[in-house]
Amino acid sequence: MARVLKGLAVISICALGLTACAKTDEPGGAQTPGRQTGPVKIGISLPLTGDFSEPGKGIQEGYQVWADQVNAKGGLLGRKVELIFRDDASDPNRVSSDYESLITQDKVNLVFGPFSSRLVIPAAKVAESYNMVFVEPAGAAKEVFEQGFKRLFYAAPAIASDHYNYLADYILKLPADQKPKTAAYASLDDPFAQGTAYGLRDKLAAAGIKTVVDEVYPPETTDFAPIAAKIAAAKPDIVVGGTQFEDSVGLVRALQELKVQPKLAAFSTGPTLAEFPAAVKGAVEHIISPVGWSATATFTGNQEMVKRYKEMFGGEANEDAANGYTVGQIVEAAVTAVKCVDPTKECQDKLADHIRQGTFDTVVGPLSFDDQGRPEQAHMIQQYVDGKVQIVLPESAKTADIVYPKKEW
Amino acid sequence: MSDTASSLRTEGLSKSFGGVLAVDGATVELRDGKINGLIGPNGSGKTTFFNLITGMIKPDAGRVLYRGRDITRHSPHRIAHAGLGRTFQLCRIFPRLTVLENMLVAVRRTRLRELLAGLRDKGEVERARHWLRRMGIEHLEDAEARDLSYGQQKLLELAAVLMAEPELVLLDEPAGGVNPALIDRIVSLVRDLNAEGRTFLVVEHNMDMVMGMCDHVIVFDRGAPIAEGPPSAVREDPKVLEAYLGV
Amino acid sequence: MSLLLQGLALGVLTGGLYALLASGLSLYFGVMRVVMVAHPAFLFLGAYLTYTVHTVFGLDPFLALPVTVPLFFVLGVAVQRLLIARLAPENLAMMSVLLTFGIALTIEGLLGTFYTGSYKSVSMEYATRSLTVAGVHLPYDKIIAFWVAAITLVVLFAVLVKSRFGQSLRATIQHREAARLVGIHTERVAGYGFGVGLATAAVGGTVLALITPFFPASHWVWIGKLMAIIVVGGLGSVIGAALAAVLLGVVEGLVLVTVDATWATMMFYVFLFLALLVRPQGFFGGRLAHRF
Amino acid sequence: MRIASRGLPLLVAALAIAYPFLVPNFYLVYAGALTVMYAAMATSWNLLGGFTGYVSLGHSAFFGLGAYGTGLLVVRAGVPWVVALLASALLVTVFAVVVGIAAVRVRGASFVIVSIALVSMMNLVVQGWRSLTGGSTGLQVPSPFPDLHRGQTHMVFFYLFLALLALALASWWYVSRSRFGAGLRAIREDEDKAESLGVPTAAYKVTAFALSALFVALAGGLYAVWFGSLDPIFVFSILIGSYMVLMSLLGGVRHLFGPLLGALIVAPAGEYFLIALGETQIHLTATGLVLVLVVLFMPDGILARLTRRRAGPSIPDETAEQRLQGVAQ
Repeated sequence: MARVLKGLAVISICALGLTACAKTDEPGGAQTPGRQTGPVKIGISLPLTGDFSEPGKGIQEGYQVWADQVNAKGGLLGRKVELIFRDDASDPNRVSSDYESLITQDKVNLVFGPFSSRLVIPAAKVAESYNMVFVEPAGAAKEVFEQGFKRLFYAAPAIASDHYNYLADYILKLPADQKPKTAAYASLDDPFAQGTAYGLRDKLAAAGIKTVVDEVYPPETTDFAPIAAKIAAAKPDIVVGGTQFEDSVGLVRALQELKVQPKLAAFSTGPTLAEFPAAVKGAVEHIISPVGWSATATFTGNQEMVKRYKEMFGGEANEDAANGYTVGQIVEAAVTAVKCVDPTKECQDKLADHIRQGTFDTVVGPLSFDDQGRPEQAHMIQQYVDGKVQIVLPESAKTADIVYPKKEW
Repeated sequence: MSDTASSLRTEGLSKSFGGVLAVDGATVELRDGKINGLIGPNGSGKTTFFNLITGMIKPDAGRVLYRGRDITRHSPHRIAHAGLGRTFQLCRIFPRLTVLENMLVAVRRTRLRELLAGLRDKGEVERARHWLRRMGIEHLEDAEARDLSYGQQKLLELAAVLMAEPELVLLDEPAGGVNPALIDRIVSLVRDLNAEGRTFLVVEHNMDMVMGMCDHVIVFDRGAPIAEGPPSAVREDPKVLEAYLGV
Repeated sequence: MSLLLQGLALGVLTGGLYALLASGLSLYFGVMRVVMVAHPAFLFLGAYLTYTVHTVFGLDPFLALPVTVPLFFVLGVAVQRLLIARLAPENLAMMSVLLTFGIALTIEGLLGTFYTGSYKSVSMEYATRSLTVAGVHLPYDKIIAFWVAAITLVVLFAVLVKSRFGQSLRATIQHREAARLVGIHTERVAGYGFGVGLATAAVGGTVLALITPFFPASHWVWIGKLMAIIVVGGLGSVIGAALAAVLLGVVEGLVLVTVDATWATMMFYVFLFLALLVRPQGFFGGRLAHRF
Repeated sequence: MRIASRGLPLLVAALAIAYPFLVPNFYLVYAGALTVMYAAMATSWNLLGGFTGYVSLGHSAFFGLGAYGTGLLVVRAGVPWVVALLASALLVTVFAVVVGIAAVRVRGASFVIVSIALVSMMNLVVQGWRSLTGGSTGLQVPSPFPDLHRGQTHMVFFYLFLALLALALASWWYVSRSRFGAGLRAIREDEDKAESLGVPTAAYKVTAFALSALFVALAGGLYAVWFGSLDPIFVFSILIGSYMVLMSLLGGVRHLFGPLLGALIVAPAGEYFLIALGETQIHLTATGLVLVLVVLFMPDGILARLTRRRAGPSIPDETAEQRLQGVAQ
């Protein structure tokens, strides 16, 4: 017995001595300069399964289109780009371990962000503590930017609560006889979805438009008729949904069934997805939605992206894909400017500094960031006009005139 | 309180299942220090009566008194602690515990110190072995109970009940499904245990066994006692004949 | 007031659907004392198959039923005979939960692989209109769901009460040993019972596909709700489950229009705990839940 | 043989202690800490599941409550994290006693349903009580060791979880040798019979339930300060609960080291499935199939397989009867 113990002690002490120094504090520290010729590895964790798998897929495709185009042009600083995807199953535990392993085990050169405000914070914590720049396509809730992250940037025009800004301006400028007096809000209990609806609510309420229904429903809600019944009873002039896909469809259907006929109906996220018109059929007409990206816009690289997306995946690109693509564009520009892609603190610092100070031409327009990584631009407003998605606000970008009041559904 | 000769008394005990009266106002008194027999046709409510006494089922009406204390709605383990032990109709032991563990499950009273004490507390193990020896199955103490034969399991069940040192032991069909040699063995055991001062209540179909072993017999029909007395008297009772033969 | 009436009306219609969705669970429990966690996963398997029939062949969603109902029946028999029946009887209740949990994961993974994680929906013209009676709007899709559920349940009851198979099934539910003694092949009956239960999932899946968009992980939401229904109804009692479903549907509807969605969902669990504390045998008869 | 059977756990313990220094990168320390956390939770789960046979799919309710309790005490009340951890674990235990009194009234399948309902309820409460918990936005808990590098934090928590695992194992071992443990096992075998032998089954079950909840809550509390981000739908996840069950079952619920062994297999295997098959959802199917196979073919777990006695020699009736005859004469 004693012999066994002694042996074990000896073995473990030897093991400790041998390996204690093998681990390095800095992810890139073990990397030798000679490796500069290998591919640029980019680590990404995405919710390919579980609750957020739908948008996760879109972002993955956006990343892939970007990588494809960069490689066609000869890569980043002359090195091929290799994307390493991990599925986080919409679970923050997994998101953390994914980035942890991508950074310390796969020793990736860069990381790109995951999807959903719920997963961005845990992911950004990991990236931040390994000094990695973290440009992300989907963490738009205001809380994301209140964590003191120094290397996080949101690659879209505006954070959640600012998504409806153009619409708010438009509504408030309407002549008094047309201006809505009452508004109903229904929102998914999710920081992003709620953020969009509440951003608009706060602005309209401040201007005297009465909030008659303010409903929050948990993610597992499947039956929207009772919520619609509440809205129907309040007879609001406008209806605003802080939604993702499933619930936006459910709400539209339920509102139709309960014969709610508002002058304006706005829903976040859902209507920007290609499946939406098929799911709600004719009711799609004149539905309004904030959108950070438009397939018809002529911003840098947009048309090439739309075309390449169709070649690679067969369908139409959507906003999620565009957001993923935007992340690539920003990081690409920064890497090209500072001429390094190492996971070392020095290089990542340089990248972060560059991104914070610069303005970047992307498929969603020129982007710049404040100190917390918030984008400083605004979302456009889209509307289905004659069954087609049109940009109706702001004036400068519009492809059609906004229709208000909307036709009955 | 009635005379001291009776430790267990029931008063107007009733229980119905979905409109069927299983036990119907049964008032019964056991003879202390004797082997009491409980017989009756199938479905006369004997087992339900057993379950009511031991608290496995709560009665709709009536009382159970043990040593003058009302134990009617006490939980079964409290009734066990009060000194009532029972076996089950189809022998019930803990199949995946060893024979010795089966014995050590029985708890006389719940003291924290005792609960946290090691399972193999010397005194308890000695007591367990003593009972296993009396049953003649001490050589099996490390076997899993499910590996025992049915007869051995019956003996184990009885031994485990005796571990709790009950003053009143209720046996539900002790002779059911065992061979004649073992029946004799059980009868002699019960007699010995009775001689040491334990009162018994035995539900049994085997008439020979009941008549041969019991001092006092209670006859149940339709959920209530219809006759009682020494075996010889009960045997002659016309009401009993009627109940059994359905005349 | 009209809001309450509206909530009540919607609650009744939804409750009817819940009754259909929970009936299968009650059957499994009745014949095998098994809590089938995978039932909602099968519902969505049914929904996806309906989606395929509708989009690929352009047929009415209900035309999927002639394919899915027999298919699910066979699947149900297979699940019972090949998987559940192999479990050791002494801890069947616990093991079956884990087994069916594994089946649910398997189905979800397969659905995700074949159909991707995207939302799918089957939308018909009638799905967005409603019938207005005395100021109360009754959505057509919910009315259709309610009637499909009602007809299915009536057929199910008729089968249970009238047919020879139904009698054997009920006998098996009530007393397995006794049923075996009178010559009923209880194993086979249990298999068919599972088949019938899963067949209701095929119908339920088609109805679900009509009224809500779905994705592979949708089934999790339903597990808790349907479990609550069958406990409140009395485990193993198909009629009890149907009544409990309508009750909980109405409660949910009323709470939704008066309080909010969180409390409405909470009601299912409140009733579940109430049922267990006050009447473990369920509010509508059935067997002693706490024994199983 | 003796040295081997004694030495093996010691060897494993030594390896576990040396583990953070043996692996080449911090990810593996992180994954190791997560595995040890699961092992500790599975072992705690087994305090209830293994002894009494009551399968709770809802132990993540205690995990989540422990995590949120600790997080809220740290964030909202400014309590030092160690105090918060202990206080919240204690509160959860009290809560578990109350819930246990209701929950253990029902057996078998009903208990499983109740346990599922418990997680869903807690999720609704924490998600709905926005003003206290932050709702769906989640709760951000500051790191208790702000000066440590991330990798070092992982190492600290690796050892904290290891200590918790040791505590849970010691408790299981202690209970298994006590009369309390014998009573619990008797409940698993035949609850009514145990009751009739004088075992206060309800009190025993509630005690086991609460004890089990206590350790799971401690794991949750440690998780909260380690991980730093809490989100109701993830900590109150039925999947976390089912992992505890799967691990215990795979390793063997009747054995002290069963859940630990299960965790050592399931956690890395889950990781492997995700990395190898991560591009599609087929890894869920893989997990599901493993669960089905374990339940069908190895319900007693790996350890039972390894340590099984030679096919239990059923004691022949005749000889026993003859012995009896001998005794009777």
